[in-house]
Amino acid sequence: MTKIDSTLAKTLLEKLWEVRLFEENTSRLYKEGVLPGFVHLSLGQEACAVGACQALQESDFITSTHRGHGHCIAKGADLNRMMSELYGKETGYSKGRGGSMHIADVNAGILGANGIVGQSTTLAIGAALSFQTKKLDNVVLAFFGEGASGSGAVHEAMNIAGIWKLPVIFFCESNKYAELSPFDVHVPIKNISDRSKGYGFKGITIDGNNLVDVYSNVLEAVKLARNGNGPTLIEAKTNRWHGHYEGDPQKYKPSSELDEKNWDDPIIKFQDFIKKEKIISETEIDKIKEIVDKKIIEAIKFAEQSKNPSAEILLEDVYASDF
Amino acid sequence: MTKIDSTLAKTLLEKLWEVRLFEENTSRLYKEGVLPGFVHLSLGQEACAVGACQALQESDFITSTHRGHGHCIAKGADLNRMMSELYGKETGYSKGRGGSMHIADVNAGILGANGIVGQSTTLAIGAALSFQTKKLDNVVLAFFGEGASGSGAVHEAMNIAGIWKLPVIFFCESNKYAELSPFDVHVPIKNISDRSKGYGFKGITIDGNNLVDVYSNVLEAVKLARNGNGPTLIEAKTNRWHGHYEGDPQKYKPSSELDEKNWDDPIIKFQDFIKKEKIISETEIDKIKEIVDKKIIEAIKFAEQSKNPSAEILLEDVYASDF
Amino acid sequence: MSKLKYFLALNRAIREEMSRDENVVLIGEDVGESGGIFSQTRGLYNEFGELRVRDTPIAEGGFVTMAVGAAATGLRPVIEIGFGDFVTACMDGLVNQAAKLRYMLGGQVKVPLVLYTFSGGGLAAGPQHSQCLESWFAHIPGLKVISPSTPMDLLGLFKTAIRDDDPVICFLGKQLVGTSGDVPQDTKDYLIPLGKADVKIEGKDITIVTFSQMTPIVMKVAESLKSNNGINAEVIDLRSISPLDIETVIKSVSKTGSLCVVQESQSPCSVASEVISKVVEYDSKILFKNPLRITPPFTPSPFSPNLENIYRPSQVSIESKILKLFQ
Amino acid sequence: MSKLKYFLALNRAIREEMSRDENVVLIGEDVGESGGIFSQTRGLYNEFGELRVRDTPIAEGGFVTMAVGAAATGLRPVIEIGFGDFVTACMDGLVNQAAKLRYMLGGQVKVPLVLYTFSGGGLAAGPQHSQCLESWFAHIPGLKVISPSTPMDLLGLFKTAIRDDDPVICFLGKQLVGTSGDVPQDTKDYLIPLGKADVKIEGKDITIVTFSQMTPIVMKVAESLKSNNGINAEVIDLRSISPLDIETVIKSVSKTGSLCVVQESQSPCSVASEVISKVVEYDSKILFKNPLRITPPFTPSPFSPNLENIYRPSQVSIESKILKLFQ
Ligand SMILES: Cc1ncc(C[n+]2csc(CCOP(=O)(O)OP(=O)(O)O)c2C)c(N)n1
Ligand SMILES: Cc1ncc(C[n+]2csc(CCOP(=O)(O)OP(=O)(O)O)c2C)c(N)n1
Ligand SMILES: [Mg+2]
Ligand SMILES: [Mg+2]
Repeated sequence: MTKIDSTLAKTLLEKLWEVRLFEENTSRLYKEGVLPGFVHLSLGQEACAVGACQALQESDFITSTHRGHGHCIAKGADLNRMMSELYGKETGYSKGRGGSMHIADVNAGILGANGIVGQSTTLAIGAALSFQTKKLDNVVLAFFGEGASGSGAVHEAMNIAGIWKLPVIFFCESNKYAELSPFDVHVPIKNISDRSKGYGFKGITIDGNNLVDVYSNVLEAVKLARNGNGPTLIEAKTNRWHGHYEGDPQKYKPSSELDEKNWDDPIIKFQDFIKKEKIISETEIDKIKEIVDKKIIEAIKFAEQSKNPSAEILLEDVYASDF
Repeated sequence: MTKIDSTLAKTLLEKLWEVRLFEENTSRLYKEGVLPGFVHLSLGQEACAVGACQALQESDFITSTHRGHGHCIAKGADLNRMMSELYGKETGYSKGRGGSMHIADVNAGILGANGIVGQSTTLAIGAALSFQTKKLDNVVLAFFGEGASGSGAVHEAMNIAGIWKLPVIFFCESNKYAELSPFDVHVPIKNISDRSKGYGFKGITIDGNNLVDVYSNVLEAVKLARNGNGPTLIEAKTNRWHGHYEGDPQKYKPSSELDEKNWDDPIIKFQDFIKKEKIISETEIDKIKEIVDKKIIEAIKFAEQSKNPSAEILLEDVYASDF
Repeated sequence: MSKLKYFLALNRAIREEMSRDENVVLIGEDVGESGGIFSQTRGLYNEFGELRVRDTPIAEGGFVTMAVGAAATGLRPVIEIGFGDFVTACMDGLVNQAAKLRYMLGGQVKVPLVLYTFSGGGLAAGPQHSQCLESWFAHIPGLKVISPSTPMDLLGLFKTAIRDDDPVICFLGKQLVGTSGDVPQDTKDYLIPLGKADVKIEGKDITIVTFSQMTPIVMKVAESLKSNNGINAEVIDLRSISPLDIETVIKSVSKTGSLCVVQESQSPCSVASEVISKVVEYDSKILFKNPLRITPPFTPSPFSPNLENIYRPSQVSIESKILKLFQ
Repeated sequence: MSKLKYFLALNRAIREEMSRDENVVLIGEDVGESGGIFSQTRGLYNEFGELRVRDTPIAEGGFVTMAVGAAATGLRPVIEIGFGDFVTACMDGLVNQAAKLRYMLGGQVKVPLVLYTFSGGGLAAGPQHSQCLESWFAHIPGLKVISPSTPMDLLGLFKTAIRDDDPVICFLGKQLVGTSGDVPQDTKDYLIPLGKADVKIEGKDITIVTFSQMTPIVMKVAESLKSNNGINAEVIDLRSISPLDIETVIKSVSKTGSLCVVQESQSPCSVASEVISKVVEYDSKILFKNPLRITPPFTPSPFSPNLENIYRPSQVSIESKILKLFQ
């Protein structure tokens, strides 16, 4: 098992809380009518985002989905610019043109969240193609959902990646629902990871709520990919605590799943592990949350004080060269 | 092993020769400049078409591909109307509007050849959906190639069919090439049939040049599907003797594959089997070929004597109702 | 007459036609037990059962072509694609299969299917969830395209579409989902023929052609032009995009001498281009002013509400552009 | 000047740009060792190796979106889609990804890719292998669309497209593949800017706008009109569809007073609709005759050569339609 030292544990815990508190505040702000559009939150899935991204280097890339806040935070996106984008402000990552579903920070290796289900995997193999062609040893990790696994895009991406041994990790957050429908509407087998054999690479199903499991399995996949041994498919079983979008009445969930008491909390799980292994102290643990709390408040303030995008921003960046 | 009696053996052999001689004559006519457009021949793959279709009932359906002549003949299409369509004549199945890639005979259970790689499988699950919804016990068999297996359409079709247990057989003619490129450009594993596990149904790889193997395996798959037990994926390893299209210089094939002496002939194989098992006599075997020969000559004559489509035919059938 | 919401008109149209004809089936993501993301399909699963109301996996390409195969073998599928932007995933099924199968197979099959999708902006849904792509389909022979703006039109056109033997694509307005309107008391056989435009307001000074979510906005423009500027605009809601009722437009322009097309879609190679072309091909002399297209600027649809408000034609922007024509 | 075939102009453009810039890669079905179905990519695999010239599986959707991801991370992919009809399989990659990525991500990336495909009829290839779908892409902000008719234009435009930082879609004419034409001796930096139409023949009586495979046919029409009927047609080859050089068209129509657009694509919501709309929006008074579109009838493209010959605009059919304008 991968060794988690105190520095790493602190980083991981901080990231977990960043995701958690960012999402909780987003939920609140949305309910208050402050945030426009649609938002899809990753509450309950924090260990996937944080564990997977921690196994990457800064120069590695991720691609993300409509449910991308956690991925972006974990890969190093700036909370201020993220929150500002949710507000639709000019200081946001997309200058307010993209919103929650399109947050990207290419310098941090985030090729962007994407609103079209499945395309995170095809964009990812594109970045992996760049790395392989340029003989760089970077890797790409594509987040996608179990719902996405039914799309042709995901199949085509995995098949191409398998044939060309592209340096890519297919990371499936298997969170029991796609929009309003459960796993078995989308997938006729128990574990999606079984499909990797059909593409000639390794597949594994793990507990996506166990940060250490996620981290160590992705580390291994990254090693394979970085060494030219091609892709891995990792299916992380996890839970989407909130609705598909904020405001979703979630009538399709059994009441037991709606009861917070039954939630399998990845942060508590990780904190318990830290405590048991005595990696960092309880006061330190509490401090981390406090620090993150402040950062989020900071981010909200930043967003609120930012300007709405000006009319010129509407017309910019459609083309990179003359049109 | 499935029992082949003399009546069945005669039918099978007749069909084999129909496909073989139809294709050989098409090749000749194309070379002579008589036939317009593109034609893709199934020489070498006769056992797949004939074995698979023989396992179906008349009211069952098939869907086919750009390489569809064999499938259509085997499922009962009229040779005259087929040949006439290749000529682009008014008496052709498509009144000359479709050509080689679009032959259909819906009354004979042929939902059509199709020029878009992969779509034979999605159209097939549609017909299967009709049967399942109407509670009919018919089944559908989709022909497709190993090249097509890389397309998202095939994945989506298999996934949906697996989830809904649709009465469909996915029959992959794995003929070593897709256009100009070999198997491993398209598929990262040895046997495509391994993918069926990822969809929760059975898969098997068979010798596609052995008619009896094809017939008996499809029979079994048909039984499963007809009884509501869902799809089967059958990968039949076979060979495409000619080029991708007639006129293809086939520079990509090793010379050994171009040498007829090395061809694994499904008709000889079946005739040897018949002879060994003494199912029908050699004279009968020869007579069958003669009869088929005449039929093909008849078909060519029919096509040649048919009229070119009139200008009205250009404008017909775009819509079924007013526009 | 009674009042009905737009999304419930869709629901009623599907329900009535499913009751009438057991070959009508409903297929799409989350159209089943959950009742759809806008509640547009609620109740149908319980009423018609799991064989006729199918929740699909996320595989628009696959299930649309599946529906083509089903339509060619006796079903009459109604298919939902949640957002109009996702038609990019099922173009082959619509354009190379549904549109051509009958023609290509010598008339042996018909392809009676209806695909509906929610299209357009106004919800700050961003660049991949706000597009209007109906013009693509009007370019393709073999397809029919409708885009109703009221519950009544939706109900009448949709029922006709389900009974039609050809593939029909229906672009619904996202912003219209919750709007209310009159519908007949008994709608069982309430049908509006495809290909007939609706003159919403008569006028003699300018013809404004529009459809879908722009219709209610254009009607406000017309009212304001009348009361504030004494300009009498004739407002035509196309309702059908293909076939296109150009006769009604030409008749109107012959009277007004002036033509403006307002649409939420991009301008190049669009319905607006087509309407203008058809009019001037017929007779360019009937125009006394240059025709005018009012459409968004040539950019993707932005997320931020303040940008989206500039992007989309609004009552104010439409009015001021039309007033310029009269200066 | 020297002579070069159309498909070899493509080959040379790719070769020269791959030599110049190691980030240029070639991706598609059978573009590699086999050299392509029309020999259009022959030699490139041997010259640039398996990392830069990639045979893909049959997965247009997947590898086009892959190319978008690659373009956003530093490569400059050139992608082949064999037949123009198969773009139906990769619409999402082009329209929701390539066209919008830069805008959507706040300008953080550029998407320098070129997709080329062989489009149009004349080979009796049937309904799914003969379409012209360029109008769809001209409808989409973020994309550029070109359609060269000569080896020289192909060479110059394609090289510019590869160096361009935006996604460019190039519709090549299937019937033009084997045609020959002049190209400069040294083409290394021979570039033709996107968005500039080419006046092929000057004339004062009518402006005929066209592009791709229709260009050589329209030029014959113009010659015949001149020698047989004394009508001097000005022939404009658009070359670029988006951006569209409407200035050149307007200048010409201002002189001739008469406009005809000839295209192989379907008429509704098309390039022809757009050209006519733009001209009359600019000034409908410059037209002394009603404008005219010459396009195929509203049916799929039929297989049988005798039907295809009726379907496609031909020298004879174009001529007779234009002559009617002068009666
Ligand atoms: C091509 C496409 N089809 C449909 C949608 C609508 N949609 C958005 S999210 C979603 C469900 C995705 O489920 P999953 O992949 O499991 O991800 P999760 O939401 O659970 O994170 C759907 C159907 C879409 N965005 N893109
Ligand atoms: C969507 C699509 N992409 C590409 C093509 C061009 N094409 C026609 S046949 C073919 C190869 C098909 O290979 P396979 O599935 O193995 O069938 P085979 O030709 O061997 O019978 C290709 C790429 C097509 N018709 N449709
Ligand atoms: Mg999910
Ligand atoms: Mg093959």
